[in-house]
Amino acid sequence: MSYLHRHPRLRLAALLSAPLLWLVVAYLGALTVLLVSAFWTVNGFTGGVVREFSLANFRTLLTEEVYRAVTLRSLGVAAAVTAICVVLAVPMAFFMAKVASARSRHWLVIAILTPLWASYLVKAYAWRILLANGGPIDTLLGGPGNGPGYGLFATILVLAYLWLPYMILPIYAGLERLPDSLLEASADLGARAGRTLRAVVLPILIPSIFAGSIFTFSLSLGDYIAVQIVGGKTQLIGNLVYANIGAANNLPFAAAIATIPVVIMVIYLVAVRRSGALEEL
Amino acid sequence: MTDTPTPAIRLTGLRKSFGAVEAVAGVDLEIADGEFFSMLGPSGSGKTTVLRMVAGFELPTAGTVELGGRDVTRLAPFERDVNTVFQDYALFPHLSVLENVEYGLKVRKVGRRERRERAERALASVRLEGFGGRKPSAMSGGQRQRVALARALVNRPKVLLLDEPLGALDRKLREQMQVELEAIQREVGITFVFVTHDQDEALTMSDRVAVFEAGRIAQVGTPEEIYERPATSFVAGFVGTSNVFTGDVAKALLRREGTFSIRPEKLDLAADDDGNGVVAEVVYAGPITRYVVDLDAGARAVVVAQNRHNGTPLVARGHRVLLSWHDDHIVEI
Amino acid sequence: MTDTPTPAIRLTGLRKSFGAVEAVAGVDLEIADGEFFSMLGPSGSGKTTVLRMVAGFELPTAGTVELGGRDVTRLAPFERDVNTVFQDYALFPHLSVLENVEYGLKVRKVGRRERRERAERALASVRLEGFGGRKPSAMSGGQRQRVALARALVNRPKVLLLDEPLGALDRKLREQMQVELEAIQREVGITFVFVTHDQDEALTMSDRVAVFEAGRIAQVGTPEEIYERPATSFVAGFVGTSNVFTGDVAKALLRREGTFSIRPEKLDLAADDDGNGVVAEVVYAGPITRYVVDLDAGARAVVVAQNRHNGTPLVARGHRVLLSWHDDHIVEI
Amino acid sequence: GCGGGGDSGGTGSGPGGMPVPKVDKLTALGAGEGAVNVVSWAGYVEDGSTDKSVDWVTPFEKETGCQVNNKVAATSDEMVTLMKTGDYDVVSASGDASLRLIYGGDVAPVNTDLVANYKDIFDGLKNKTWNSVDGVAYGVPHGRGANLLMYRTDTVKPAPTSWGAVFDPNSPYRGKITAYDSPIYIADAALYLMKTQPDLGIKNPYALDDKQFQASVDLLKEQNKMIGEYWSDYTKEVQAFKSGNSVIGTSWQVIANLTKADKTPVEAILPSEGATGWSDTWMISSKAKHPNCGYLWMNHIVSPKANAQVAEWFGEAPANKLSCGETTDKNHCTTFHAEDESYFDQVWYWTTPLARCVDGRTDVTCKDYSAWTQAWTTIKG
Amino acid sequence: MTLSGPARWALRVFMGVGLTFIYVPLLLVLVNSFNGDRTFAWPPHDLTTRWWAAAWENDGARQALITSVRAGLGATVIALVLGTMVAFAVQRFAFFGRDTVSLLIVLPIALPGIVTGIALDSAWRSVMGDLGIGKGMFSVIVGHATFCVVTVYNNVLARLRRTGTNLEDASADLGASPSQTFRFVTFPLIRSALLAGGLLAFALSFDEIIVTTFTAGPGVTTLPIWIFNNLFRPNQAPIVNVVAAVLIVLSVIPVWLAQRLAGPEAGASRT
Ligand SMILES: Nc1ncnc2c1ncn2[C@@H]1O[C@H](COP(=O)(O)OP(=O)(O)OP(=O)(O)O)[C@@H](O)[C@H]1O
Ligand SMILES: Nc1ncnc2c1ncn2[C@@H]1O[C@H](COP(=O)(O)OP(=O)(O)OP(=O)(O)O)[C@@H](O)[C@H]1O
Ligand SMILES: NCCCCNCCCN
Ligand SMILES: [Mg+2]
Ligand SMILES: [Mg+2]
Repeated sequence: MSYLHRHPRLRLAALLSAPLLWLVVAYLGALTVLLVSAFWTVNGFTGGVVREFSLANFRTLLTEEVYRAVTLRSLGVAAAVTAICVVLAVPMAFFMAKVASARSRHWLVIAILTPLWASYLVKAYAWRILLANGGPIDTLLGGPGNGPGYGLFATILVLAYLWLPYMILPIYAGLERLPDSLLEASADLGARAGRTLRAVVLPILIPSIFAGSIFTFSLSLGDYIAVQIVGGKTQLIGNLVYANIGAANNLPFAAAIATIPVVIMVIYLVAVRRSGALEEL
Repeated sequence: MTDTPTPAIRLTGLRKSFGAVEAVAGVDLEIADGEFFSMLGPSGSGKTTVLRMVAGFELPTAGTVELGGRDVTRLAPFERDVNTVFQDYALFPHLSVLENVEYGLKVRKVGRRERRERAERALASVRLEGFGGRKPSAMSGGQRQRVALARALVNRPKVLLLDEPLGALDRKLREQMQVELEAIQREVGITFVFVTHDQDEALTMSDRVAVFEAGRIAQVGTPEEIYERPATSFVAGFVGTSNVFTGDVAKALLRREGTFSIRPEKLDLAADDDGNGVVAEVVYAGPITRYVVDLDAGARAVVVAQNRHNGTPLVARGHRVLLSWHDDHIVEI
Repeated sequence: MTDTPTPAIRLTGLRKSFGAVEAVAGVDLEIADGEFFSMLGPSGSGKTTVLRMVAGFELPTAGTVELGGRDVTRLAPFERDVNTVFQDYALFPHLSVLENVEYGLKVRKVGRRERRERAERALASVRLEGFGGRKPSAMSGGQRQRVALARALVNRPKVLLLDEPLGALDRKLREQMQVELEAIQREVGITFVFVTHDQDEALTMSDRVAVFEAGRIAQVGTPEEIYERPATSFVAGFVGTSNVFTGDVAKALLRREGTFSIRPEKLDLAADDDGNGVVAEVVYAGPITRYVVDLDAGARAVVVAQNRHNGTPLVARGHRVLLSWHDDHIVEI
Repeated sequence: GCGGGGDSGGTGSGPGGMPVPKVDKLTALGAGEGAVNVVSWAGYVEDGSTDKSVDWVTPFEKETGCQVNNKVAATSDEMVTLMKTGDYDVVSASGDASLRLIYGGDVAPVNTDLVANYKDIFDGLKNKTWNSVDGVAYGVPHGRGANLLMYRTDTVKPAPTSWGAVFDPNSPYRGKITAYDSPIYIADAALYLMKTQPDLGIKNPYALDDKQFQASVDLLKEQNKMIGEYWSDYTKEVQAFKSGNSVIGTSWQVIANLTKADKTPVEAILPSEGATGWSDTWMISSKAKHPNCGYLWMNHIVSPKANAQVAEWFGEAPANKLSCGETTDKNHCTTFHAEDESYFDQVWYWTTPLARCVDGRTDVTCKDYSAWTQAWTTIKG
Repeated sequence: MTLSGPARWALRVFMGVGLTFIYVPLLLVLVNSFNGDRTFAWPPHDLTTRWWAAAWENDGARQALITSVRAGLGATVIALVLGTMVAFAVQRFAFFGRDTVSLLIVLPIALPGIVTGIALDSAWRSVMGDLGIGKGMFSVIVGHATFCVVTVYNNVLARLRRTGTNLEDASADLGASPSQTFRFVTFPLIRSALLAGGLLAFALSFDEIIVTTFTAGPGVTTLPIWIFNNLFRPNQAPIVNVVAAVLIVLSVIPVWLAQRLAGPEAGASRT
């Protein structure tokens, strides 16, 4: 025991080895193999993977207009979903953390957590019904065809719906840590509520918002199921990866497409890490 | 009314309850323009709550708050010409020191140029020139405290509220800041309302002091009034140390009926075999030595004597001594 | 070695670096059995780090720690017969007060019955009978401090380390606890190593004091030695206030070459039109009044006088005064 | 060069130099291994857990002692992926998966002598391009169906008779047209072009050379502008027709039946051009860990009773002639045209497009399935 | 916080609207579980309890629920162990690459599930497959645990930051061995963080389709997979609504329990 006491490095090694083995060897290793396979190709006749370095897949990605379009569309969807979630989550979390009584706060947290347990698919399907031609939303808006129907907008709406709790929770946690005295100081210095929100609350919440956005952004970027349910004929990057993964064994091409969200997310994470967001998740 | 100058702050019948807790139980108070006014009292006695009602963070349950003669009881904080230095400083962590100081001017739409200038000047006045670019997290406790002060002062409020601004500092720094605060107040001439639970601090810094007890003001007066003529035994006990004699002891010692208080430093001590007590303890404390004397009359008294002679005690433990005093120094309470 | 009693603690060449920071830069120290020993010094001077090496929370970079003559430098905390009272008390929030106090006995497998009994007794010794069932969060600051003390004392350690145990208390409570701590130490007779940055506290409570400066000990001695004969200007300035005169001022005033310190309470003040200075400021502070005098010789001096006469100052601001002193009180540093 | 037939036994190479990996078939049936891992379409392997009365697995397990572990795959592509893992013994592969499995060496030839019920299977299903190579059977046919044209009778007037209804750029149903969401749907366009633009020379909608392929893709890109949504699962399509989000598009008989059962006015027809369709085949893995149970399962699932149950539950035409007598709905075989060979003569069953043209052309290279997949991405945009 | 009356009201209304947005679709699921129509035609023209009866008899759903709970528990346990270990390493030690660890830990949750899914799938097949370990429950647990670690890590890390090492020092000081300190002090202190992190990990695993699709072996049908298989079959879809409705109702229990056990912190759980 005192041996370990005298050798903190040994304690550190004992703590880190298993998790790192798991994450580096198992996860990063798998990921690397996948990404390497993006440089392979498939023989059109045998369907076998040709393990030779080739930029063919990436050439296709770069030259075919559709991949750029789908990438931009997916980025747009992810960004829009994130923006909607922020706009909804900040006031809700603010109400929960700073306005609601301690008792109702407890129940509000439960109310936000509960939907996480209702199946993702079931929720997406519920939206399909809501958005159907002549469905509840159409009815609310005055008749069949008045609602948004299925398509890009519906995709954004439903994804925002699905990931909203993942945005509320870190923002709520961030607000709980925000001392009331800062809000009071702002009011004391002459700022009204809106000003305080803009000049004090939001900037301090940036790491929490980024933390939430890691969920909303990445989950949207990778989704291929909700979009099939409510997206009309819309396709996103996830659909492309999924379409190619089994197709004619074209794992290499699927892997090549998969590098797009991977690169986007890694850039995003590295950028966001500087804000301290990774510690707010 | 018309011939006395309007007070900077007037509190009338001020009350505040939190559920069953009556935090402030009826406070009437006038604080003059330019005064350095302290609120002193034990924890939970309602000092902060009064301050928060003045600043506008809490609505009184009853009573009114007037600032410069205007009833502001129901106005929001940003509508009051008052600024606060918070106990935890409440500096905005995402803004630089300069931006913190500029904040109040910015929300009041003071031009960029003027803003910058005034903020720089305010920082200079708290001796923090050149620190404007730092984040608050890169400042020490004492420095942060001064930033908070600058941030409030730059708005040139009529009244500055300070809620135990020195509470978090260590003693050395604290004494230094006391001197600075006083100097600043004298310079800018605005009304300071200063909350503390440190009696020394209150006595040395203030023009007047209010002693709080359980949501009420037990006594208001100059430091001398409070210290030399405490109105109640609570005040006598809370502000400085007191020897309190009552009942038989008082009769035997002072030959008077009632409860009396006398300060340790007003007592004279001399070795005397015919004296009226025995030295039970001698505590050397640097500038002073404290003697605890067991009185023949049946109580203990503490005597404080300045160490004018290299720390060698006047009398040693176990010796008989004569305790004496001026009758003027006996305060009936 | 053999004829002097083994010290409770002996530190030899103790050093500790954190990266580039040398927190403790070579400390040699012996603390006798049963001593009330204080470590005094500004923030960051290494007091806590020394204590943590004695307790075993940090491994020294160099040097040894002996407890009762045994080298424990590389032993884990739970292998040392030392207990600590932490600055923030470090009470286990999930355990009741009684369970907190029982903790050390429980991990040493003391039987349930005995454990309970000893814990109850320890609580009684800090005057907390009947509080055993509460959670620490339901106790006031002073009460928590006493729980922490009981939790350490119940293990009957050879040495008790106290890291600014009174730092978080307000002044009134703090003074009360100082008295209690001293009484308890006298009663149980174990060695106390007490860290503080409050000079008053160190002076009044300790048998001996070590003054820390930047990871080293600047001076060790009795309170009188430290206060009356400071070894360096740092000690003179840190322990209490000092008037320090040097160069031309010293020559003009004291007619001596060098740097000299004299305590404010050793100075005599009398109104005198032919005097050697002018009163610049008079600060009433309850038991004492502080006078700041602008000396003709070109420096400021602070004079402290006990208020034996109802707070009316000896001299008013602006008057000429004569400052005088005994030459014995001038300390060359 | 491109040869015609190769030799039998799964050895040698296919036409176009495409080698068929040599995999031995089982020669004799041994004792069951106690378990069989199955990849199947939803509804093909029911053990009563979805509906108590729908269970042809439990009797099989009782009888053979082979515990059935079923994995439902959503698409043919997923089936291929799953079979490549080697974790599964048998699969209910559609024609767009079967060749990939054969040429990938993932499945073994089937010794039909060891499958007692094989003899009762409709001849129209045996030894077809999608389930055999060079006369060697690689599977046991399970059932079949056509991709029909379904429409809302209340909105789509006059009733369509041609696939032109979903390809006409001036369709009044623009925005409410639906299509099957899979690369294989390119064949539907090819079929339409085969009939409407004979000069393209399309002989088989699964064998498209560059020009033919491009024409099909272009047609679909035009069609995409009119599509409301693509469908891939049938709840989605039923619901879309019911709500009116879709009013016309490809469908399956079973979907049509369900939609009608929910009182939505729809009709499904086999248009004049004929249609694509599917015929599923049970295949056995070349790496099967439970080959004997696998054979027992293949025999069981095409037995008259079980095949009838599957066909009714899933909604397709059974493979076993004797099953038509076993269905609870006596009209089942009629509804699904089970015995109507002339109906199925118009059906081009899903076949995996290969670089070696499946129509036997040897002078050109055809677009393989991964090209189809990438094109499908482009079509959807 | 001091807000004007109207501002408070605006926030309250916003919260109400937000909750409505969250709950209307869930309510629809509940209503549809009684909708006589198999594809949930709106508005429902007849109400029935037959789906509930059918769901009750549906063995597959029950089996899938059990499978999901087992997979969720397995993934949660692994996440708890690994996440706690990393949190301790990062909080209590300074080491080269410490900053990278947090990046590494969020990566599995931040990368799209389909990427994680196919990467693990192909790696599993080429490595574990060679070792003769096929995909099954274990591979699902591995896949889920990989992206669940982060929830535990973040909760525990935040707790460790807040509690510091003083209490553990105090325990050692009072004579407790490292294992006693862990049992009596550290564990009770991080318990609610573990609970919050574990709960979220379980919820993530419980609802995961994509990664499961690619990592599940034969015979492993988790609830989302079961739902996936059944939702697309009109005969079954209404039963799925029943199952979802039951899940929503049942989920209140663990969430509420965790809140009770862990105090307010669990609620403010860091995702
Ligand atoms: N928001 C609140 N809710 C409930 N009770 C409160 C609230 N604020 C203050 N109190 C109670 O009101 C009383 C007065 O509190 P207040 O903070 O004004 O005391 P204080 O004199 O400032 O004490 P301290 O010296 O400890 O700061 C206390 O009993 C406190 O517990
Ligand atoms: N774990 C550590 N890592 C790095 N530096 C440290 C660490 N602990 C202490 N130090 C540094 O060592 C020096 C001495 O610190 P220490 O805590 O011993 O001072 P102290 O005298 O107890 O001060 P205080 O009165 O503020 O408690 C300081 O500069 C401090 O910043
Ligand atoms: N990279 C894996 C991400 C897993 C997140 N799954 C969330 C499912 C929400 N229903
Ligand atoms: Mg207060
Ligand atoms: Mg310290």
